[in-house]
Amino acid sequence: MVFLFYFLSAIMVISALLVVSTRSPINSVIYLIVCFITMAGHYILLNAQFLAVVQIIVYTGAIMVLFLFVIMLLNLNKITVPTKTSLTRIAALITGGLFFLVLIAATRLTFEIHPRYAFDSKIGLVSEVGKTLFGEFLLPFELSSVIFISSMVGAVMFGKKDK
Amino acid sequence: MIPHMNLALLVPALPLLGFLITGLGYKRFRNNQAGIIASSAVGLSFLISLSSLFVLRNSGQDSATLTLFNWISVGKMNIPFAFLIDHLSLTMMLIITGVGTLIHIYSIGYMHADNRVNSFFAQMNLFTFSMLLLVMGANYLILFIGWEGVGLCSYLLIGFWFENPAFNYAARKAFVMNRIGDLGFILGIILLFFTFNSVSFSEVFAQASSFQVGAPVITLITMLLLVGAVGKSAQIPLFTWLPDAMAGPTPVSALIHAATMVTAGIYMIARSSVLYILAPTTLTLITIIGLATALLGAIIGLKQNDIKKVLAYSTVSQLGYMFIALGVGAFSTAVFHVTTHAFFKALLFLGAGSIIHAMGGEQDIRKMGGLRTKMPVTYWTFLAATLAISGIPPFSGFFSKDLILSKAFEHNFILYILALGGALLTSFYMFRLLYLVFFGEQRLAGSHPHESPKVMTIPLIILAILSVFGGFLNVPTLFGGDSNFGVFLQKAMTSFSGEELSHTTEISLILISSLLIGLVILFAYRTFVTKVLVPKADGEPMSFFGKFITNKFYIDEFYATIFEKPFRFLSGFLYQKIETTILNPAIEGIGVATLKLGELVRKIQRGNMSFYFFAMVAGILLFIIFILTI
Amino acid sequence: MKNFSSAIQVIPLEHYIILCTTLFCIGLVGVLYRRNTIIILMCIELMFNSVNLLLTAFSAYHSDPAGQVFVFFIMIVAAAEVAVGLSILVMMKRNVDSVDINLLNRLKW
Amino acid sequence: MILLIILLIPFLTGSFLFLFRNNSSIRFVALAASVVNLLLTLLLAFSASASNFAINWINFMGVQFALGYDGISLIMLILTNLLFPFILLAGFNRDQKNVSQLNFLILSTQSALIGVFLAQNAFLFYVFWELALIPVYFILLIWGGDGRRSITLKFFIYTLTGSLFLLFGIIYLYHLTPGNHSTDFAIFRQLHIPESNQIWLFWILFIAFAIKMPVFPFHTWQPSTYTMAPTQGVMILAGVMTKMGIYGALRFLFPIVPLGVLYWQNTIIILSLIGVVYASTIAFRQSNLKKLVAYSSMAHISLMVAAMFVQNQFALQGLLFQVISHGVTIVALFYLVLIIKEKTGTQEFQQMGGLKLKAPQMSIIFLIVVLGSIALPLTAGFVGELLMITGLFRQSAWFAFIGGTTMILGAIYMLYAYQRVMLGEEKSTHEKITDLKSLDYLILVPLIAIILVLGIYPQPIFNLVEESVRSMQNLLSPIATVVSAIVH
Amino acid sequence: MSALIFTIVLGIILLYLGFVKNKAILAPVAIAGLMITLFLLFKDWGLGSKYFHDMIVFDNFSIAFNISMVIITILIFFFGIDYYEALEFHVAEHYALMIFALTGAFLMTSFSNLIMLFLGIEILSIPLYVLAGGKKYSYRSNEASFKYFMLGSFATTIFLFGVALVYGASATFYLPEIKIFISQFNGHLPPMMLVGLLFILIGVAFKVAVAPFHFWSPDVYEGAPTLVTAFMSTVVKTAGFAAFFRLLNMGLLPLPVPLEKALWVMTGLTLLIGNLAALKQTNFKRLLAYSSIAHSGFIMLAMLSQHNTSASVILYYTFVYSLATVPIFIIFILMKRAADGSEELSIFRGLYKQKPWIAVFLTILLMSMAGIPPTSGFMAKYQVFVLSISQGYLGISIVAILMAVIGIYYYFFVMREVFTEREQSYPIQVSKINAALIVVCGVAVVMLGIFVWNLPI
Repeated sequence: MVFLFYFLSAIMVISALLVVSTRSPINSVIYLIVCFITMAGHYILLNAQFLAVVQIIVYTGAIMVLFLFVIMLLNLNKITVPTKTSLTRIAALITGGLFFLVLIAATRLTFEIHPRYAFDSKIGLVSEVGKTLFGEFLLPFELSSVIFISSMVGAVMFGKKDK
Repeated sequence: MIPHMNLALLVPALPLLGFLITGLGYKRFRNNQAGIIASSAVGLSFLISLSSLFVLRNSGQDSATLTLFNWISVGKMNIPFAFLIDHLSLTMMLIITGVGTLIHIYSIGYMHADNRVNSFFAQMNLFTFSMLLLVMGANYLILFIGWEGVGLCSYLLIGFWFENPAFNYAARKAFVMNRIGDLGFILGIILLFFTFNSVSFSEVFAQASSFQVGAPVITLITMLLLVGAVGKSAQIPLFTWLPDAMAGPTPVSALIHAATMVTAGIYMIARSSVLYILAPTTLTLITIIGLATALLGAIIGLKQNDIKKVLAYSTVSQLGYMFIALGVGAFSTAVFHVTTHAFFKALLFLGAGSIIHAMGGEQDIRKMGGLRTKMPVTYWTFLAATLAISGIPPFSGFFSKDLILSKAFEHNFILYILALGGALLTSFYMFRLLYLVFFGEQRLAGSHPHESPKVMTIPLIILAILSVFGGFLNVPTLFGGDSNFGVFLQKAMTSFSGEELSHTTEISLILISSLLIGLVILFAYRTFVTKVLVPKADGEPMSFFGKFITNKFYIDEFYATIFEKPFRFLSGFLYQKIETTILNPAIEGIGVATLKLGELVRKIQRGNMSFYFFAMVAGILLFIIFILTI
Repeated sequence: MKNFSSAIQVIPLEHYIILCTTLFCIGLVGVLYRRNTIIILMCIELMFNSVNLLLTAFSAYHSDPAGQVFVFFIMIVAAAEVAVGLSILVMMKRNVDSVDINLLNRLKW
Repeated sequence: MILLIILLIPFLTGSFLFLFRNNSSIRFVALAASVVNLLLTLLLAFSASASNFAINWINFMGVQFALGYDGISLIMLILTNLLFPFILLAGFNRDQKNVSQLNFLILSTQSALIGVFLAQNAFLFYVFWELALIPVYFILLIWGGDGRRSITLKFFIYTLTGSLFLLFGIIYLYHLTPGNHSTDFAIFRQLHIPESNQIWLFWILFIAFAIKMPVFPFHTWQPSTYTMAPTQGVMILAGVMTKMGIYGALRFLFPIVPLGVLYWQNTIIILSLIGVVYASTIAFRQSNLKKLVAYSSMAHISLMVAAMFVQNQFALQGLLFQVISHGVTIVALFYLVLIIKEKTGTQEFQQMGGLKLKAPQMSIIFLIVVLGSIALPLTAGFVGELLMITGLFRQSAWFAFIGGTTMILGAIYMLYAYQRVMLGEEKSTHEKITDLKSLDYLILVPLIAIILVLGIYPQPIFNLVEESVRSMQNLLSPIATVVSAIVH
Repeated sequence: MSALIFTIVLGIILLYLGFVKNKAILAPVAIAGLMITLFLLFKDWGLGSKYFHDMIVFDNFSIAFNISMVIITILIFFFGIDYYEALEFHVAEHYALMIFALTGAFLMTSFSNLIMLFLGIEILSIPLYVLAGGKKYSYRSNEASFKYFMLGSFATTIFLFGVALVYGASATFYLPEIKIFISQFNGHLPPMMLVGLLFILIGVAFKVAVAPFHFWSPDVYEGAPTLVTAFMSTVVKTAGFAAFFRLLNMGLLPLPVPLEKALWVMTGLTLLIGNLAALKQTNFKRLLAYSSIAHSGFIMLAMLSQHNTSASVILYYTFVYSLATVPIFIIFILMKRAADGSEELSIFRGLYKQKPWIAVFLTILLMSMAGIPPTSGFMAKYQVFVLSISQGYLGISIVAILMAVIGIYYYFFVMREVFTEREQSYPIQVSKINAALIVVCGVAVVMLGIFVWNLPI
């Protein structure tokens, strides 16, 4: 299990790095899908089965496909977007690195997190999540429909060709 | 309260009324109407003054106070609008209204051709009113009102012919120099107030006795008051305005710049004699100032060629003598000289006016000459005045000036010598003037001088009589008199009662001075009548001293260099450098800098998304570091 | 299935935190590093995912299902955002024929 | 209640002006309102019974709508209501655009100014203080002369900066008040603020007043604004609004931060005296008549500020007297400047001269006003300046001396101005000049009469303010004890 | 709660009405619906009802803010009647999206759980991303929408990371529980918690355009359709500050010192940047954007000066600010229309001559924005200063005062243009309803200044 964790993590980080560094958007999408699939693996390792499934369905199945569609629809792969100057690139890397260091420092500084409840491996199961979702989190669940409706309206508004 | 004394209120009121009538209705008067109204107003004042004198005498009291209303009453400061009638003020009132009446009448003739004659008389009346306020005021502030009022009228009348910028400049100069003195005066009054909690003469003088001789505060007060007197009475260093003041019409010079206003300083010091007695230092200073002014005026007078300028410097010089008298503590003598001086100097000026009138406005004595036959009345009256000012016995000037000289002798021998020297110079330049104007040939071609009309000559004659006999008001004991005038004034002021000179000394002094003056007159006669020596024209080369004196010791230029130019420079500097270059831009600079900063801040918003991301991330990063390190 | 073990029992929590931070920072660098809008969008998705994983890890650690429900909502929102974002992108492509983020800089100062 | 009426009459009348179409009827109605107000004010001033007005306004902020007055307010009130009829008259028969708006704005200013002088709590004071500025801003912006756009904005920002500091000070004082906070002056006066706080609080409060008055380094807005402003605007500014600064300082500084006043007293006096000499000296240099008058106003105001800070009875009485005298004089002066400008078409000395030949009456009136301005005895200016210099003398003879130089310098520049405008040879441009018209007499003669009458018989004004000055001194008596504590 | 549900329904109704192809009925329906919402909100006043495991709490605070936002939205819709005449497509969508955004705003004022805050922000933002790009073929609108979206979602990730960290430390999303969790550290929070909270705060600060996270706002405000800009700078801002305040008040008070200091720095920066950048602005819309940033600074000042009246002051401030902003935007729209699309300040020149009444009301509104008495803008600023000075924040108050001066400068700069004459001023057309509303708003702005209220919320 430990090995699996590090293995997945390695793939994830490498593919994430590749997402950032590849020239072609198509390749980026592919790497991102790899990354998301490993993420699903992580969820399984954490016994969050519901999330693992949703991750596969929503992210790799829907979102990334959407990306692919758009790229192909707009023929984005052919468009060459000028890369940034090396100075900005270095600045970006340094900023990111600093950010990383600072965050790591902040999260590790002499503080021990105590688990809130006694360990229970079942919380990630569909039934548990479902209970929580339709109990405590019913209102947000209902309201998330508003998000969808507005994003739908938006997509239609933008996408529709007016006469 | 003295019965009928309220009548004295009419003395200032009548000229004020005259001023209002002539001033407000000036458009409606024709011909001489304004002049007649003005003259009669002043004339009536004179009569009332005279009657007041008798009222006061009959009442057996020394003084009377007439209170109109409370002028300023703030806290401890209580200043009534009140008049004080005593012998000193009565003397001055009589001089002012008496000489004033004559000059007003004279002006009717002198100014008849001027198209603003009405406003001229209005201003003359206003002046008379102010001057009366000055001498009648029962406290220093009322005095100050008059003091400033006469300054104003002097300003107006000097600049009467306002089309000429030089005249206006002279007027302004007179006013400003007076104001410099006035500042000292008002500060003196304020200090006086804080010292005595009052500014009215009676209370101040009553309390003054509690101070020791030479008390610093009294010295300071007297010094400050002296500054005012120096300005008003044209003493060194504030005398240069007086010669320039001759820009005004000649009657103005006679009334204001010879007979009355310039003597206000002497009046004020005489009035404050109680205080000055307590301040020997100040008295010494007054003596020195007076002597220096007397000599300086006389020396400059030697080389002047403008008839009015000669008289102006002579006035300066005579005022110096009055100061000497004050300085040696002979206050009544000073006032006596004021009186006689009023007679003969007014006469001289009016005579000069008559001459100028006759010469069609010409004032340069080098262009005159031989007027003796053409203008006999003028000549004789002028001669009388010249003799009076030179101190020839028994003319009025003799009595007053001789008294001053003897007091000076009492005081200090060197002072006497210098004063006598000044007197000699006086007679020299006065006779130089007389000879150049009336003797010899007529030097200005094409002019037809003629005697002035009666309205002008009659005042001349009256004044001549006064000049000749005025001295008998105060015949010293030496000549069997009883110094009436001095005794009369004693009631209003104190004096040093130094030991009397022995009669022999006095007689020898008189003899010496008379002899010397005679010699000087002779010398002048030889120079200007026998040799017919006319002063050189302006352009011709002169000896160094001659040039120095002709140019009045360059004092005007000196003042211009050390006061006027620096002030102009300072004004320009403050405006152009401080205000326009530093202060304004500094305040505006804050605004401009803010705008610049705004521009800079605006430029941060570059419209570039990558930059926005960077900025946000950098912001977050900095805030994390901030909260972790703090 | 009942007693399925969880990685959180053997892997220290710090490792998850480090992993997620790493991912988050990679996404962040990507946002700063690239000019291609679509890749930046992907990087933002990556950042969302790192947060998801972090939340799941914490949720498992605390044994509190709320965290995982939150992840679910994040996914919902991410999907909605992507829909809107991509349509904006399409519109942009239509208008300026490019997906370079720095090309859109007329609004400034 | 009468206070409320006095406060509202101008504003309400102003609002109704829009109903009229005819310019002359607009002006007449406006004038009538201000005259009525003047009469009511005089009634108030010479009636024995005091009048107050108070209703609750914003309770939770401790703000009452409270109007009241003491002698100091009364002087300011009289000045305001006295000057506004003349200011309105100055617009008669003149070619102006948007007459109803202009008169509305002028009347609104009057209301706001009255409000400032009657307000009994600091918040209300502040509101009116700012309100007074708004109409003036528009008067300057719409009816001003060259360069009005930038100058007006500069003026506005400058004065508002000061005002906002004042606001800061008011809020600071408000939060110091005990219990349910309040902004009443009466409660402010009872605060005992530690000296170290008073020292900085003094400046926070003072800057607004210093800018309004203006005191020496804060004056740079003034000359350009005065020069550019339309005559009615500049009359308001110089005649009344400068007095707002003085009034504010009297209301705020002395009763509330006496120790701060004590600490900075000499600094302010010296600054003001520098201002006196500085403005007088600069005035001499001006080539523009209006600017010269502007600087002269600054010189006089500076002397008033100096007198204010010596805080003795002479100075205070003199100051309050001078408030009226200066207001009347400066309004007359600016009106004359306007007429001269109308007649000659210029304000530059270079193009003027010899006006007396064509307009002797005007020259006489101008001269009288000039004399009032340079404090010739028997004009109102003299009485005020005498008392102020006396007050300064009590503090230090040198202060009195420097303050007194205004007598000399004033004479120099004012007579210079008089000479350049009226005297000298006639300029060829002055062909068709006529003398004053009857309207001009209607404005100038009463003003001159006030100058002269107050100069000859100033006592009524002193009686009016005596009590307030005394109570003011009572307020200052803590200072006196502190002073004596320091001395001994 | 009923109001919330009703609004969502209203949005959907409006969407369906889009099929009717009759634009004229949209605005009346929307306005009527919002009136009902208003009524429903008033009904809940004082009940303090909590719903769904305390996910949202409709206390007086949230109801007050909701009412204020609904009123402003109604105003905007009133102006929209005229505005959308010109627009041909998607009018129904515009109305619906605004209503949905309003729903999000309701959530932001009433959340008590971080997930509701998150959802609220998103429900508010996503319609706005769309609305900002409402003019589909306009380059500028496109750019605005794009920038808003990119930066917005980036900020969301930051916010979420913060939520994750806070959750990791405290194992809860409930604000009261977080508060309890924080209180056990006695002010010495663990760094992870601190950073997490900071990230959350930054996420909210982004929404209300607090510097240095304000970069999106000038660009978006300028590019977005003007009515949307009006909506964003009023309703959205109000919602953002309500959320911000609620976050602090329910979860974080007393604020940990480092966070407090960080927020003070942000406040100072906001005041400085907002005002300074507006100083030399020549584009009016952009000027309003910067001024809105500046106002954020003042509201932050009130928020950080914790006092029991802070909420009321923020409500008052945001309300009167919105009340002045909306009509200004409308006048601007009218001017812009008359000036053929120019947005420069100089289009206002000559307005006084052209339409004096509009000019007068514009002046009143601008004065309110600048904070000149007796307008309500002054009262708002006054109350803010009262708060900050009473709480002893003297230094920053001085900075704020100086910045207020700068604010006065640029507002009066505009006013100066209005009163400057021009040869040919633009022929501005004002419909009756617009004129009436401008007058109403102008009068209200003054009246609210005279009758100041203080709600116990």
